[in-house]
Amino acid sequence: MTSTQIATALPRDRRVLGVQTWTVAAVALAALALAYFGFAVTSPYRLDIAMTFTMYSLLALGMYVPLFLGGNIDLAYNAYYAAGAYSVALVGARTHLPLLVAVPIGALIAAVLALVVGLATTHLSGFHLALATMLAGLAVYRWISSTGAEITGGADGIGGIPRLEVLGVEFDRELLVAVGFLAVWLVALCLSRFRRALPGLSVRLNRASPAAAEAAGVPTRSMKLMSLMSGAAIASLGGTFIALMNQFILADSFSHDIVFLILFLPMLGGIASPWGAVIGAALLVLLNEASSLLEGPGPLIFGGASLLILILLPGGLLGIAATTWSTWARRSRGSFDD
Amino acid sequence: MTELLACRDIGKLYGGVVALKKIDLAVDAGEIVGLVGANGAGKSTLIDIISGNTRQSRGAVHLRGAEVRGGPAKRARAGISRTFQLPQVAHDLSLRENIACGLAAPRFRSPYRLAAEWFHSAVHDTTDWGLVEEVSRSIGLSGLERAAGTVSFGDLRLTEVARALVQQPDFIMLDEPFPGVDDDGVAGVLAALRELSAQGKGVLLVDHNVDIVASIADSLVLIAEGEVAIEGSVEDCMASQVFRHRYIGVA
Amino acid sequence: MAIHWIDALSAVRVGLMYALLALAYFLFARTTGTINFAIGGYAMVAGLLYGSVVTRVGVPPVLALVAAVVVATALGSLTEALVIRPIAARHRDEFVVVLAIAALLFVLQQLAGMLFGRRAVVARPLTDSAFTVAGQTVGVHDVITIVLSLAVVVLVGLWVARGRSGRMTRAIGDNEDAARALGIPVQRIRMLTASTAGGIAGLAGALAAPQAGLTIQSGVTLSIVGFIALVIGGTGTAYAPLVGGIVLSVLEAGASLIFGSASRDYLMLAAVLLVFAIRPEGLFSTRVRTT
Amino acid sequence: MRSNRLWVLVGALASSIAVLAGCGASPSPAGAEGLTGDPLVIGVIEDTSGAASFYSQQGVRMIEYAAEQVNRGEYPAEIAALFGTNSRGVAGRPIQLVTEDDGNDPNRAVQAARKLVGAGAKAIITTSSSASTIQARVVCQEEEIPCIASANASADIVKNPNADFVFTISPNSTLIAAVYSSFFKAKGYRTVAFVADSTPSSKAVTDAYRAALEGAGMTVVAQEVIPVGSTDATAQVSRVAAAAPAVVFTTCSSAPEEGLFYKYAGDRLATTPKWGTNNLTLADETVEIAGPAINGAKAADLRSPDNKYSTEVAEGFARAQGGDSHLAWTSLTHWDAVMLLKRAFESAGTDEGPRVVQEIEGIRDFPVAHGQPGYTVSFSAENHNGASARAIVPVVFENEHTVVAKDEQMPQ
Repeated sequence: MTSTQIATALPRDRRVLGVQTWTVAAVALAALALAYFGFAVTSPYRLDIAMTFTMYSLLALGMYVPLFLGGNIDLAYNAYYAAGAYSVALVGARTHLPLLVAVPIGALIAAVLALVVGLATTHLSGFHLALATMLAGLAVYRWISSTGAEITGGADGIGGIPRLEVLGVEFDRELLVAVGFLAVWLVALCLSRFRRALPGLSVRLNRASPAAAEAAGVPTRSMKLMSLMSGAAIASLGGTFIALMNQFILADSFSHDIVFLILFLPMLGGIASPWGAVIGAALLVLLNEASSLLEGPGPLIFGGASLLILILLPGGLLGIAATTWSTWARRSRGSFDD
Repeated sequence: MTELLACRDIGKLYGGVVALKKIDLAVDAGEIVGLVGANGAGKSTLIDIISGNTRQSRGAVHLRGAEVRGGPAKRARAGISRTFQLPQVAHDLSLRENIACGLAAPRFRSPYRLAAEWFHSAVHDTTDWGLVEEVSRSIGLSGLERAAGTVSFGDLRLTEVARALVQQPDFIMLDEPFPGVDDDGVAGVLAALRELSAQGKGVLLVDHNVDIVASIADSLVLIAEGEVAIEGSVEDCMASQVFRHRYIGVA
Repeated sequence: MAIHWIDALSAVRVGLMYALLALAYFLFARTTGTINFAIGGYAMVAGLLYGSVVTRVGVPPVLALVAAVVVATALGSLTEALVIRPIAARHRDEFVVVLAIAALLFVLQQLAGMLFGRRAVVARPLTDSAFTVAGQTVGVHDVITIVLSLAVVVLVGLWVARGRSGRMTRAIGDNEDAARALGIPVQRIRMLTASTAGGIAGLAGALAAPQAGLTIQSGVTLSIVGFIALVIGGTGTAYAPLVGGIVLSVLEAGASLIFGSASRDYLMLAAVLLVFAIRPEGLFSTRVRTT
Repeated sequence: MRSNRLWVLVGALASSIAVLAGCGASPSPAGAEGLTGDPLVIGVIEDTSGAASFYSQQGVRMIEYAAEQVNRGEYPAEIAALFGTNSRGVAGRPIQLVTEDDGNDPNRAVQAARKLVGAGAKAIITTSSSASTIQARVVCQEEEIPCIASANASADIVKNPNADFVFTISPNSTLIAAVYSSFFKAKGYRTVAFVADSTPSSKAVTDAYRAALEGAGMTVVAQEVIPVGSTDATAQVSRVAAAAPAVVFTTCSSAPEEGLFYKYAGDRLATTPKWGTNNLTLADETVEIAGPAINGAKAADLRSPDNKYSTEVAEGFARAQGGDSHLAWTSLTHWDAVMLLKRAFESAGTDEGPRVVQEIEGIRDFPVAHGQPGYTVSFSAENHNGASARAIVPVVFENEHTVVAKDEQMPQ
């Protein structure tokens, strides 16, 4: 299963019962999310796991446009994640501003960080870009954990973040998870639309052939910056939600370990669609629920599965589903035709 | 007729090697110019220089009398479009999607427009799929749902031509668009070029098939050893012994 | 501040470790065109293996060193055969290879965690003996490390420049199809360089193991420093990694002496961005390889 | 071909799940034969893979040992006097432990704590790092159950917000720093050089000590950082040597890096007094890396060979484990945590968290297995850290092992 075959397996106007496939998928996923939410509220622990799923999903969705559409390997995502979380923490614990303003502030800071990273790495791609951005992520972590510890609280963290309150409604843990799910659903939906419209197509052409994209009138430099910045802003939401949920954050959570983890989520789910990132995050959480994945052999299996999928089935789970679907559709159509 | 595009005293060095010595060339509005020459004569280099994909070592390119500067994207937005000798498409996109990328030139006029389209597209698809459909049909390209990685070489060429056409250019350069393309496709492309010409656009056509080029071009330019060897109307050139010898003899 | 000669000696020792890692990158990239970010992973596995079998099983250190290098050699060739070759056969996108190698590094890390535990493994040196020069204790292990590393760098340099198969690596790196047409056994040479690269990384890891408590996280750290040394040195000649490694180590030690090590991460980033900005091809190069 | 690939993947996943299924069975209460009451579930947060694993793993084994001793009703004399010799379980109920791993990741610490609560835990003992406890205590606050961070030294753990249900037993860094300040002052040290590693917690510890020592009038002439994963600390030693401090103070969190410093400090800082925090004596790695160069280094340990209670617990633990050479002081404080919980649950007569917390706050002069001989801890509603300076035992490395530094009189 190559990415080419996926493109054929998921044409843009395939219809099921007269409704576009993506609409069916979006509605089905919304139903799934609702079911999962119903399950999550049954215990505080499950609610935490649901929030972790939200955070992983948003980080992985943030990577989707720059990395999986554009091929720009930005590994400074721990910095964007931190931008969202620390905005909430600092606005909530150190100022009297309404906490809601922390959301755009976090997204803005993340986008500006991404802009700086993007400008500093203008001429880099591939492994060199990966190295430079990874070092940028390490530098930001160093700043959070030591140089800027007076602002960020370092290892002691920042506590006492109040609950978000909008128009008199207090966002308790359940409501935050519900809003988080909604955010994931909306972002994935928007990204899957973006992917098939002109800007998304331009990003993808640029990955295949920068010369062709330039010649077609795509301002590739601005576009790379745009994709890095919007990806960073989406990822910052992951940090926003975690900080709002836990009401406490500290430096140790923002090391580059998390970048490696979320890098694998879209691979597992399938990189042909942003929903793949969400499916990957769901899979991680599901395995976590079934066993203590993150202990013992869990990470090994997780990494090994990602590697195997990359080597053997680069379409990921979505790719497998798409192949099965198109094979089945072809067969059933064939039998009707006969 | 008014001069649309002009190359003045263009020279290009690769390292120490001379690729183009001195090229002067002009295309008028509504004119179709055939550019011919042996392999390695510098035809593609000249196209790269005009489109901005390569920087010339000397000389200047003028569009509507003003010197063209900046990268290919800026020139594309100014109205120059092109195809590549080796088709440059994204293999994981369908033909339709590849062609649609040409809409970038008229749409992303400024960083502000790019940003606006960027966010708008996440909510509402404003891509002009109708135009993509129409242009493709006009050059006889069908089966637009197919992924670019699965189609024939000829269809890839047509995809590139269609992408160049949806850019709605004032000046279009086709770099060997015909090898591998069937007769219907060739006829379709030629018709599209005539249509452009009728609208007062300029065309620079490079191909090895001198008969096809001669059948449509208003004038021919032969470059050899990095210089314009012969230029003139199609009739004059085809009548010229030197031309026949150098071009048909070598190619 | 006066620079003590022991500072210089340490800088050379650390620089040679960086150089070995960079050399491993260099060899791997030469024929496969891939920056193998799992190089540090091989070094980490080799170091943990060396430390574990010496300390826990009681295997003689020299034997353990050989075993570590053999395992790392195998890892290098397996990477080429099972990861890079199948992916490169299907994808033209460099970024898929980058992702696969990131996943490989993660897998190596977790595998090492399962095999050797997640705590730091402290290895015994090849020999405990030491001698005193001008009041400073110098371990014999350090001297062996320096001599062995230099020998490997020189031998590999000679092989690439003079050796029959060594020169073939150049041909493959320049133009694979042409090399194939000339009858060069491309796959075999690739395998040879990939496994040699693995072995060199393994040597670097095993020799460094007694200097620090290696953990499974060390893989990423070693990958990063080796890559930076490669970036600084460039890929022009087989000796470029040596220069890159020493330059990085001297810069690092110098910066630590002047500014303190707290600023290390910032300086690394600045150094890399600076090199990319002004000499993207590294100090030594025959061709530009940035994009 | 494609279906072959699919099968390889399915096979790999199936075998992984089989491996996973083999893990994670929960043990029944040890030593509880004959105890009829409902088990009292105590949750333990451990770190099997992160930076805290080197003391967390032994800590968990000690908690298991302590729970087993409680279930059997077998205690050293010091505690038997309090409970009675055959006081089995907690008011006759066996202690049952449930354990969750947080990998020393603060985000996972919250989930681990919630999972423990979900498994019925009525109290939580944390054995992971301070950062992890600081995050996990939020759950204890929400669920209103007592949480004992018996090994953590951060002073922030018992600071509000979210500190109503959390207790620490060992001296925190503020207390130890205060002891050091007057101690160094008495010894006439005017200048100090700090050596830390690049972890956030080391930075936090260093800042705490630095503030205390500067407050006592000392001048910090150098503050060096050894990046985690370093293979060399020559430059740091050079800078410290050039600054010529009266005393060197190592405030690392990561053991190998601390060892690396002592290894290279052996020659050039041979005559400078070197002190470490109570982290220095925790892990074998420090000594393994430093080798003989560690000899002469001093530290504030919490374990005294002269303390009979300590020795008895240590020997009992070693017997149960089949001989564990090096008992970290953190393991002793975990033993104390279990005893403290038994005491509080018994006197509360209920599982209700707020009542149990009230009982802990009422505990005075409770004998503990760590500290100097006869050392006790006392809590109150205002003071959730029961420690006092008498917990601190100055030790010195001789022949690569610690012995009590008899000539060092630290303020009490």
